[in-house]
Amino acid sequence: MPVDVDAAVISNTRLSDDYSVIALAAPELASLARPGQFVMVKASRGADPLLRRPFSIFEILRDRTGGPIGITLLNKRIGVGTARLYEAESGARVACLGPLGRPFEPVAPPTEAWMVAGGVGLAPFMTLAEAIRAGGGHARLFYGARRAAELYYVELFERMGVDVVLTTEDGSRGRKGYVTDALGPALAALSAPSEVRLYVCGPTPMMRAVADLAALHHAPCDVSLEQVMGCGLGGCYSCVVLARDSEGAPHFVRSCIEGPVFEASRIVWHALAH
Amino acid sequence: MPVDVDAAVISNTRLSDDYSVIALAAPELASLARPGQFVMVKASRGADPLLRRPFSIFEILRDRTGGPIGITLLNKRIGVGTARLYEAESGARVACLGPLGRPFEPVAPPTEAWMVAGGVGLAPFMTLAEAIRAGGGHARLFYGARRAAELYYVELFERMGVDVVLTTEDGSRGRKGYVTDALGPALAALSAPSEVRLYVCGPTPMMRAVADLAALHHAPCDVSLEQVMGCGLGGCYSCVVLARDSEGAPHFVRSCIEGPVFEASRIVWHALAH
Amino acid sequence: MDLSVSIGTLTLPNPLIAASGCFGYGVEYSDIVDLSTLGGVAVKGLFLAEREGHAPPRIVETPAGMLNAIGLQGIGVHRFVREKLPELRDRRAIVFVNICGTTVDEYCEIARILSDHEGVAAIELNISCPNIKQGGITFGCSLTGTHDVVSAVRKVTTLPVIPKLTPNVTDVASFARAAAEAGADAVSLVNTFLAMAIDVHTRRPKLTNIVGGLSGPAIRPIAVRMVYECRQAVKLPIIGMGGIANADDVLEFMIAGATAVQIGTANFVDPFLWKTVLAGLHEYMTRHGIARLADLTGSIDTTRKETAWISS
Amino acid sequence: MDLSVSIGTLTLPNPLIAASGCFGYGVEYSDIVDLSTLGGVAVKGLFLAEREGHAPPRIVETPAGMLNAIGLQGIGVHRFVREKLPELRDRRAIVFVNICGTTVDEYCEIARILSDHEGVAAIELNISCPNIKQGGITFGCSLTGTHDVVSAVRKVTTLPVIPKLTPNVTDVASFARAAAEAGADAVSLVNTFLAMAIDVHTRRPKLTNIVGGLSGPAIRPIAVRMVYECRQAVKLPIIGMGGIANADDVLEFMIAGATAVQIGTANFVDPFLWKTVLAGLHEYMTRHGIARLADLTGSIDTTRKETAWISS
Ligand SMILES: Cc1cc2nc3c(=O)[nH]c(=O)nc-3n(C[C@H](O)[C@H](O)[C@H](O)COP(=O)(O)OP(=O)(O)OC[C@H]3O[C@@H](n4cnc5c(N)ncnc54)[C@H](O)[C@@H]3O)c2cc1C
Ligand SMILES: Cc1cc2nc3c(=O)[nH]c(=O)nc-3n(C[C@H](O)[C@H](O)[C@H](O)COP(=O)(O)OP(=O)(O)OC[C@H]3O[C@@H](n4cnc5c(N)ncnc54)[C@H](O)[C@@H]3O)c2cc1C
Ligand SMILES: Cc1cc2nc3c(=O)[nH]c(=O)nc-3n(C[C@H](O)[C@H](O)[C@H](O)COP(=O)(O)O)c2cc1C
Ligand SMILES: Cc1cc2nc3c(=O)[nH]c(=O)nc-3n(C[C@H](O)[C@H](O)[C@H](O)COP(=O)(O)O)c2cc1C
Ligand code: FES
Ligand code: FES
Repeated sequence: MPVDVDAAVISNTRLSDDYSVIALAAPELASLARPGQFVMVKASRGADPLLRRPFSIFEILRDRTGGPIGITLLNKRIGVGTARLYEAESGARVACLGPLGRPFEPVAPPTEAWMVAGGVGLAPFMTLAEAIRAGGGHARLFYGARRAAELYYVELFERMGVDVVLTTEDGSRGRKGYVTDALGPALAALSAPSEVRLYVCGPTPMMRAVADLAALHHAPCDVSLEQVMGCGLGGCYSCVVLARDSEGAPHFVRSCIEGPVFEASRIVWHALAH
Repeated sequence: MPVDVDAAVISNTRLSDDYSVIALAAPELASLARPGQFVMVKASRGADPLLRRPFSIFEILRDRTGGPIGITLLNKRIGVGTARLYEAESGARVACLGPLGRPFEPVAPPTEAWMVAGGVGLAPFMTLAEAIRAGGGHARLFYGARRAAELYYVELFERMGVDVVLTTEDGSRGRKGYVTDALGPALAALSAPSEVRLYVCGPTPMMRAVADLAALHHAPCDVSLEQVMGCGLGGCYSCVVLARDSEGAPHFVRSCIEGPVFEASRIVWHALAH
Repeated sequence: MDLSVSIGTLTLPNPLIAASGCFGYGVEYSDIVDLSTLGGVAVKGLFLAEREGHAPPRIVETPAGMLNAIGLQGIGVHRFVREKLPELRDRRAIVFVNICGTTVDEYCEIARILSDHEGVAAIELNISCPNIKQGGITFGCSLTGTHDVVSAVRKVTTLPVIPKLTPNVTDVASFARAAAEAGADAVSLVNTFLAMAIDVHTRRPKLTNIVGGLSGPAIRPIAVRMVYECRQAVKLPIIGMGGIANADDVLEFMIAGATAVQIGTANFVDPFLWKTVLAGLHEYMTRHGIARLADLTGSIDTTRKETAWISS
Repeated sequence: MDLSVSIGTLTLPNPLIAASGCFGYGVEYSDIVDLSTLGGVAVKGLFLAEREGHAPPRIVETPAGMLNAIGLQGIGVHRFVREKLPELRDRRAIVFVNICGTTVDEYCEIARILSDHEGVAAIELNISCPNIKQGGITFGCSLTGTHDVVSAVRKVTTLPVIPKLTPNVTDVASFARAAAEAGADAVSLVNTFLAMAIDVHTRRPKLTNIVGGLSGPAIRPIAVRMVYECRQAVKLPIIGMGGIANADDVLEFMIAGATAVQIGTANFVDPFLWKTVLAGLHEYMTRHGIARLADLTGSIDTTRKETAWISS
């Protein structure tokens, strides 16, 4: 059952003109959170903006004894709600409802977890990587961005023992091209696709491309979709994606409660709003 | 001609749970301001709350050389707009349009300026007192509140050489009763009413009572009215008060441009919204 | 303190009903709010058959409001009574079933089926959904259409029948009258305002359906006015809604003439608001020494103050 | 870049017109904005005679909007042409005179007087003010009433005649059609939405007039939809308004079908917005390589995207 906390902003670190990492004091939320879950956030008072916005739980903050004390959000400013969050100063209050949504299921060794992130799609993978590493599993992160300056937290993932593969569209860091250009060959090099499970989050076209690669190589693949969400609780039916049921028939399903994590093969990609 | 400045909050000193004094960096505004003028303020982004709120210019802030650098507002929290202003932290931005409205005309010596303030009605008198004292005139402040704790800045007025007469409804400071209980006898003690001019700001019933006293004693009297204002510039006709014209015929006049300062005798008091 | 209100034969513990389409089928919220503590739960609009609804994007935020064009995605009445109603019954929710049809017969058929099942408290006739091509609002925008649907459904069920009125009309009171004459037990209003938003860079509508329904605080002043007008036109209990987000908003609707209220969009912003709103109502009743909340209904005081003497 | 737009014979330097009742008589703003740089100035609604209007409180704020019940306080057409028009002329303002009457004859009489004076660019017929007892909206809510006023005024003046439509109707497009048939040169919409707000502690309406008109960002999505509907119904130029506060809002109305726009409530919040909005329009035209802003009018693209295939 989700909680709603009026969380105090511990810090809000601007990584760039549009990216920031905001730390929120929310022990209960932090202790409930599972990999890849999200929270519904409102950083402003009054009715304009009105609705909360969904954000992946990026990091779990812990005290010296390892007790959960809060969470961070990796925020990319694209409109009014994300702008309010970007501007939030420490001390300010942010309404935070969660944890919500179907989490990632971390694979168990010897299966490897291959995380594929595009841009702000990195957000759900910190918690997943932690879980995988805690279980002694091997984790790889394929992480793509436009240019080097937009690659964040690489060292942190590496320190966790995650093997990170970087790509940038301008070649300013890692391999030049899209993240799929690095993933494809890696998948092809596998002796058996069952050795890995893919976890994907990023722009819709990128997720679709990765899903196609996964299908091609018969690799199991989970995607974390980012639909516009009005409530996050299954109340409004705004967040639907067209997904196949067990008989393969497509239906609109609520990505806030059946997702945001879906088996890639269920998704009718051409019907996704982009 | 008024200016619109996106003024930085220098400080916001909470005097109580509902009163605060907010200092704004606004040199141009400060240099243009005349006694008793007001500004239209918006302390929040977005469309809720939507409109600006009118506030008297309380103090003119000056640098060592006496150059105007900003203004302060004496804010009493009564609703959403004043709450946002009460909460504003230093560094925040406050949209500030002004100076606006018909100012007080400071009397010249030997005529004495008797200022009559009720509660937050103290706000327009700091600038007036300064002008009077600068002109070498004698100024008295009759200042009433519910209890001692709600009397602010008394010492500051005294240091300016203003002779302050205090009243509280519970008698916890100064004379027990309403400000009119102190003003009445003082007016009666005058040898000639022309020796003084009254300037009044406070709750409508209080202003009305003072206006009646002034009429009784034939003392000239200006009141600063506080109507709900939509624009502050004469555009919306929301702020009207019923005032008599030169022939004594009552008409609705815009208090933002013909006022907020009116000759008390012009006002049809029973028609004032309270 | 007595917060209960009556809609015809129905007595609700308090006036707070979850608005249709804003609370799923109720079960989605059962671990956030104890459904039995609500005045009622209006479930998502149901057709006879299942519906997929419109393609996303289905909502877009606007100043102090939101547009929606869900297109009444739903599981249909048969699956509803099978899959959702039992749990709602177990949780002792007072269930208002919001029904929608493309023909009068469909409304009647759904009403018949619901009447055969335990746990349905009332039927809310959605004749005002702006988001579907036939049915819904085409009845709600015509006086005869409204009368026909209501009287037809009236004949096939003994459950309270509550037509939900659209605000997209010149004279909402006349529709309340038509509903009363057709035998409605109450009316609920308002449904959403037909509206649209355009992405100026793509020059495309922000909603796939082009138009959608505006809800949220933005519409509250219009909705309050409409409740006030209906109150003067009919004796029927009125269920008021439109932008309610706190106790003061609830009180405003009741004072204007509402017997009960529904809360929709605000539940998205704060699904825990039900407790706070109830607390706010208690506080108001204490402060003003009101023993029965129901006494507030229609208690607006419109006698002019002296200040008004010159008005034209 | 060409920002000019044409309303019949009238050419405006840009589409930004100050909305009636939100800009005084224009002269109040002459030291804040160079009136000649505006697409036009719609002055406060005028009757033949002076009017005191309603007793205060006349406005109250609501979520992302405000209610007003000014009651058309005004100096009357005679004093207007004597006291205000000369200065407006000197400042080279393009003056839209918003006129109001309790009878068709009053509308015609005012129109005649205005036609005899230099400096009036167009007549906006306020048949949609929700705040007065007779006249105004009583014409605007009836198709024949609308037709009668427009055709009568049409006969007495050669000035462009622009009826201003009320949104408080079921089918605003039919009123645009009636206006077109009656010989209007353009239509402007929307006027305010009839609404109310109640002080729950006193249980009194917050406005002395009980009801008032809702304006501001809150209504924008409804107004855009209405402009879009009118655009499909008539060939007349449409002057769109309702909650416009920035360049994107202006563009949204134009793409929906407006030739020009009016800005009212937002001018209260930021009387200096005219410059910023114009700058925003320039920026948009540069970014999208648009040479003539007028080309945007009605350019909405409603072709469905692939994603929409399953919609019902
Ligand atoms: C489960 C989930 C997890 C998410 N996690 C994160 C995260 O960790 N960090 C982060 O920065 N963002 C995340 N997002 C996306 C984030 O919710 C949106 O960016 C945010 O809601 C935009 O709000 P806004 O008010 O800034 O933009 P708005 O002003 O509402 O919209 C601005 C523009 O962006 C478009 N837009 C709005 N929402 C989305 C969306 N969800 N996808 C694509 N386009 C959109 C609008 O159509 C509009 O054109 C997540 C979304 C979901 C559903
Ligand atoms: C020329 C002028 C100068 C002013 N100077 C000051 C000042 O220096 N310091 C200060 O604290 N206030 C001052 N005020 C009053 C101040 O503008 C209001 O308190 C403020 O607008 C209330 O806004 P709000 O959003 O907090 O209240 P709202 O949420 O808008 O309203 C809360 C309640 O207060 C009532 N209300 C709103 N405005 C007024 C008003 N003007 N008079 C009486 N009741 C009202 C409303 O009807 C409502 O019941 C001044 C007003 C004017 C016209
Ligand atoms: C996402 C959404 C879905 C809705 N679905 C329905 C529905 O199925 N049936 C119905 O009668 N009303 C529906 N409505 C209208 C609401 O029940 C309510 O009448 C309207 O939203 C105004 O109330 P509010 O401002 O509190 O949301 C829906 C509203 C929203 C926002
Ligand atoms: C205070 C006020 C006064 C108004 N007076 C008039 C008027 O005299 N005549 C008229 O046609 N419209 C009048 N209107 C309506 C506006 O011209 C405009 O149609 C409406 O406010 C919607 O635009 P907005 O949201 O930009 O304000 C008035 C609006 C306001 C807020
Ligand atoms: S966001 Fe409301 S149902 Fe998914
Ligand atoms: S506040 Fe708008 S006219 Fe005075």
